[in-house]
Amino acid sequence: MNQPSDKLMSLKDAIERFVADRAHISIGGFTINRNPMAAVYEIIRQKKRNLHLYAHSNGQAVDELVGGGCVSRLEIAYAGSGRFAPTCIRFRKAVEQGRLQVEDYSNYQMTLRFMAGAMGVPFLPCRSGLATDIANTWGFPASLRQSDPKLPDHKLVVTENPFGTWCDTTKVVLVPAIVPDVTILHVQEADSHGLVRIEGLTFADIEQAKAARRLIVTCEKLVETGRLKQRPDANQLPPFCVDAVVHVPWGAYPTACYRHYDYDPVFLNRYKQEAAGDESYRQYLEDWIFSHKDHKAMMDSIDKDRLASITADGRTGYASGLERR
Amino acid sequence: MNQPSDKLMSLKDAIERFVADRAHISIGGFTINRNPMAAVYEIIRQKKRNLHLYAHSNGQAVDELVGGGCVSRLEIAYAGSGRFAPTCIRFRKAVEQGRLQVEDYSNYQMTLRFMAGAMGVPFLPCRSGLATDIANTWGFPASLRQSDPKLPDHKLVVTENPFGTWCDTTKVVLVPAIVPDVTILHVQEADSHGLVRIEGLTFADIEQAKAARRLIVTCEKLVETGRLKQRPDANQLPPFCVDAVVHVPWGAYPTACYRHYDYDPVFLNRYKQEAAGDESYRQYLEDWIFSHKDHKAMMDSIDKDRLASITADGRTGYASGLERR
Amino acid sequence: MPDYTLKEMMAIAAAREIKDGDIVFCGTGISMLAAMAAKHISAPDSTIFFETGAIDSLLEEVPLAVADPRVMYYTAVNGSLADAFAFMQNRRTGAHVVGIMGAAQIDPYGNLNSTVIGDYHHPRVRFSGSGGACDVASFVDRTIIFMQQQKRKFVPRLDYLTSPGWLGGDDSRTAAGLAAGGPAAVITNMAVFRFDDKTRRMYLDAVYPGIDPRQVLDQMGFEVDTDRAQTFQPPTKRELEILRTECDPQRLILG
Amino acid sequence: MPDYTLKEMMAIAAAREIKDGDIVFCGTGISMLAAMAAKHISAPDSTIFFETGAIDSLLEEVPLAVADPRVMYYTAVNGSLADAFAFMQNRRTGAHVVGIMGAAQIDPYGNLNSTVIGDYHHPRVRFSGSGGACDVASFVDRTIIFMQQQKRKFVPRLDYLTSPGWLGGDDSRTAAGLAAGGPAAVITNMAVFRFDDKTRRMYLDAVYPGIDPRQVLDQMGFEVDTDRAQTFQPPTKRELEILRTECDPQRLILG
Repeated sequence: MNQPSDKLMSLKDAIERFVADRAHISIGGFTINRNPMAAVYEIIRQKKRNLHLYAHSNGQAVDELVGGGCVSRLEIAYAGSGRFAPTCIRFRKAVEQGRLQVEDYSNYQMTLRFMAGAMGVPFLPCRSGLATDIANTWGFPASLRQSDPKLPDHKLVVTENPFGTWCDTTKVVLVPAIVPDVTILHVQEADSHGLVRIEGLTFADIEQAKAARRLIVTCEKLVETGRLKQRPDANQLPPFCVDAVVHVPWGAYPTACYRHYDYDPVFLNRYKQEAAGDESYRQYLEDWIFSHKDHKAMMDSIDKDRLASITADGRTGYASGLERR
Repeated sequence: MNQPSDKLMSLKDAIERFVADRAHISIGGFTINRNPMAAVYEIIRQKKRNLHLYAHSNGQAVDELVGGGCVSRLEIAYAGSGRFAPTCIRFRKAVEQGRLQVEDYSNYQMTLRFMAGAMGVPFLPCRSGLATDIANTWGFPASLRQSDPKLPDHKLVVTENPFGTWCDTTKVVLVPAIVPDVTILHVQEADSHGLVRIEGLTFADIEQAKAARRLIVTCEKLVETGRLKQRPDANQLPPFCVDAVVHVPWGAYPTACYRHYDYDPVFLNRYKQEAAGDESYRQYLEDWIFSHKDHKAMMDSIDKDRLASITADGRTGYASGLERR
Repeated sequence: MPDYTLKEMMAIAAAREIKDGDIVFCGTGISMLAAMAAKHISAPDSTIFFETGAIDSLLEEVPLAVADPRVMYYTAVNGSLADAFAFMQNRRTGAHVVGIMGAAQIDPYGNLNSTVIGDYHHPRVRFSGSGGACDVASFVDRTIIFMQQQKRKFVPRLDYLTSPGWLGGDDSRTAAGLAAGGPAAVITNMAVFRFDDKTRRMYLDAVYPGIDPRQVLDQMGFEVDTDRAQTFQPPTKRELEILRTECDPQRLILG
Repeated sequence: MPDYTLKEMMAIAAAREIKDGDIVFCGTGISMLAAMAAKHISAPDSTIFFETGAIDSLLEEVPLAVADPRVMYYTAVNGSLADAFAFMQNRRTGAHVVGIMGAAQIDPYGNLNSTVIGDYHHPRVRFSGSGGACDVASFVDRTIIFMQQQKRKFVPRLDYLTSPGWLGGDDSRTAAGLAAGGPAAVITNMAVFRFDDKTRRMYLDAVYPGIDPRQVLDQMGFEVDTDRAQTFQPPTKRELEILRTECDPQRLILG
């Protein structure tokens, strides 16, 4: 949390400053929508290592961070990119090869965990997962939980309802709060002080943002404070939540950014093939990420017609009629 | 909860159908803003009795329901109307005369209680109220709690953090969910299916709405479904939450309705005087509520210039420069 | 009898389970098509809703993920995950929700695995994980499950229980503290299964035209009662037309 | 020395407690004026915020309640009660919040009563109740309290503890599980009090010009240390001008 002064910085600076090796980070978006991809690519480019990653349902960002070798522990509900990768490809390989420690929760549980962090309470209750392996089987060894002060001692706690059978409920699952060192979001609009506007579904971005010790916001458009304050009902995060504002057009590419651009089916289909083999993936990392110095250079390397084809139309907010096979 | 068919009805019908004597009801708004006053007046007019009322910070609606003799039990955080009545007047009299049972919570606790109801969990945790009389002193006798299945057995439960000291928290206050029989809101816009748009602050209206078994929405403007769906980010409640939609222009008067009208300082100042004496209050009830058959008749009785003076200007959403002494 | 693909049959079978007024929790793919078809065919007042928070989306084009921007256009409300799951956990709204889901493994009581094959700590195959599946399965009173009819998918014991069905049968589900209802139907590429009202064990309810119950059993790792099996009523011309022209004209999901 | 009213003095005294970068939780009346004055005078990067969910309101006109539509105009975010209180309970944002509040009674440790005078079940006087006062007092690390200097308001023992201050002093507040910080200053129409760093008991920090510490003690129901009392620096011309012309030109609160 910072003062409401000017927080504009480059993405390189923001990642250098707020994302350390071994940091606990959380990323916004959902499967193929509004993933903070520019930030993800910069993290890979800066070769951050042993990150502890939190997400609910995330696809492209999780897979690239895992594939880029940045992540050693992952707490997640769902790793997939819709029809393009029902299970994230590099994630799957890493788990099957024992290179990634995973703790599984459900989507609502992860959402509640971020919400607990945002609310400043150690846990929130739900009825999800009773009698399942999500409740009964722990991914992280108990020894890890006990030795790491950044992890709660329990994956979750199943307990009796202290109010008897109030609300026809006998048992509840208490899920522990997440307090990430840093959360990274990509949003449609922000101003230099950190006032944030997200359009369309907010997923769990707001909860993830408020739960974190630090918040990096990359934005599609950098706008005047005055303009956002004319319609405060449409804004979600006040400046005092935000530490860094980075202006990154196409910052969610190849995932979608509602009202700006669609996901890129050409990229995602090709990624699926390239991620399938270790050698082709190494080549992908080199060609797409390491050989470009920043997101602008990455985007400049893409055919303009392709970007035009995924540009959102004003009526629907996505690219109507886009060929998506 | 109803099917998403047409839910339009008259206020008289909605109150007759959904508000029974002894019902547990919750009302939206906050002190002098967006109180569902038309519905409150109709409840008084229909002489509903022994209502169990839930509110967080409410002013005019609570005071009139109490003054109208409709309420026997009240769970609340704050009963006041800002500068017009730092403590609600008829409420204060009723409590001091032992005619109203009150259970005190804090605003956040009441908010969390509605949120728990909305989420379908029996309680939510917070750190508010530890070591206070809000935690230690109960308003409702334990016998009442045990005999009434509509009340939880405990006002609240203070407990150890089951996750040790996770989030630097040792103790939490668990507050029980509220599931009102009916919640009543006044909103800016709705359609006949029950799609709802609130402008400006939503207070705890959304939580109160989702917590309830039944929901009555009175709206300033009744609009086409198509129009609201053009800007879904601005809508809050889907049709499947709503049971009755009632079109009532000036439905929050004499409290404010952002972007439509301000509170009426003339009314509120006069109310303060009239509410001060039992006889003058009886006269007020007769003249203002019982002698008018509905809200339209009430509003027709008010000087047009006065209504013009509190009409919101398009720039600010309130009546700029209004004489408010 | 019109020609149809198995995918079309499955979509229509699920669509028929949706009643007017239902709130339909959709996943991606065929479950979304089923919900769209139901809304166009027999349940116009049903509400399609996604765990991402989109409620009553128009779905002018088929979304390829529940976070596809196509779910955000012309909706009643664009909310959040927190909102969406709360609607299901809330007993009043949850009672109207029908959840449509799939999985990698199913057991005789409709419990589902969408997490791993093999040992959790050293999995042979890792899948996406629960997503919202465990949540919807825990909260709502009626779920419909899509499965491929394969022996390795219909298993006597799951490798990992991701989403609770009827647990061990009888009243074990409510005893565990879960919603009273549970799995209502399993729709595969060969048949439709339901669960006994008392024991809660799966039984064969209907086989698709031309399929013998024995063929279905051959593709299962456990026995089920086939005595109640009837022949499934194939998609009507109207159902197919709506599915093809209104729901997936690009055949992105129907293939 | 310019002329000023006691209300003006109190507003400026509170405004001086607000540091640049603070998030200021405001009630109605004079506390709102203090926050507005601070923002105009010395803390331009402070954020005025209301429990109703309005953050960084422009306040072109003085609101008469925290739900006044005037708090909704030209804000950064129009949220909800749930949002507002979570910002305070959240330890990272909460650490920057300074809460300004009032009460009917205060005790030597800054605990407050805004609920009843007399027995809770048969009160002699009933007040509005906590509102958000108990919440802000529980959550945030610094609160400023406005009081009228009257013997019946400064009491050795509250009739009802609505909002926790330093509880019984020493480390009793943290031992109870509350936020580490607590009441920082009590501002009355005669004086400013603070709390001892160790014992957490109230002491007289400053008296307004022309007031003798003894006069203050006469208006209190308990003894406080007066040894540290200085004379309060009265409002400057600039402070008064801003307060009068920028904050409350209609004198709705200043009277």
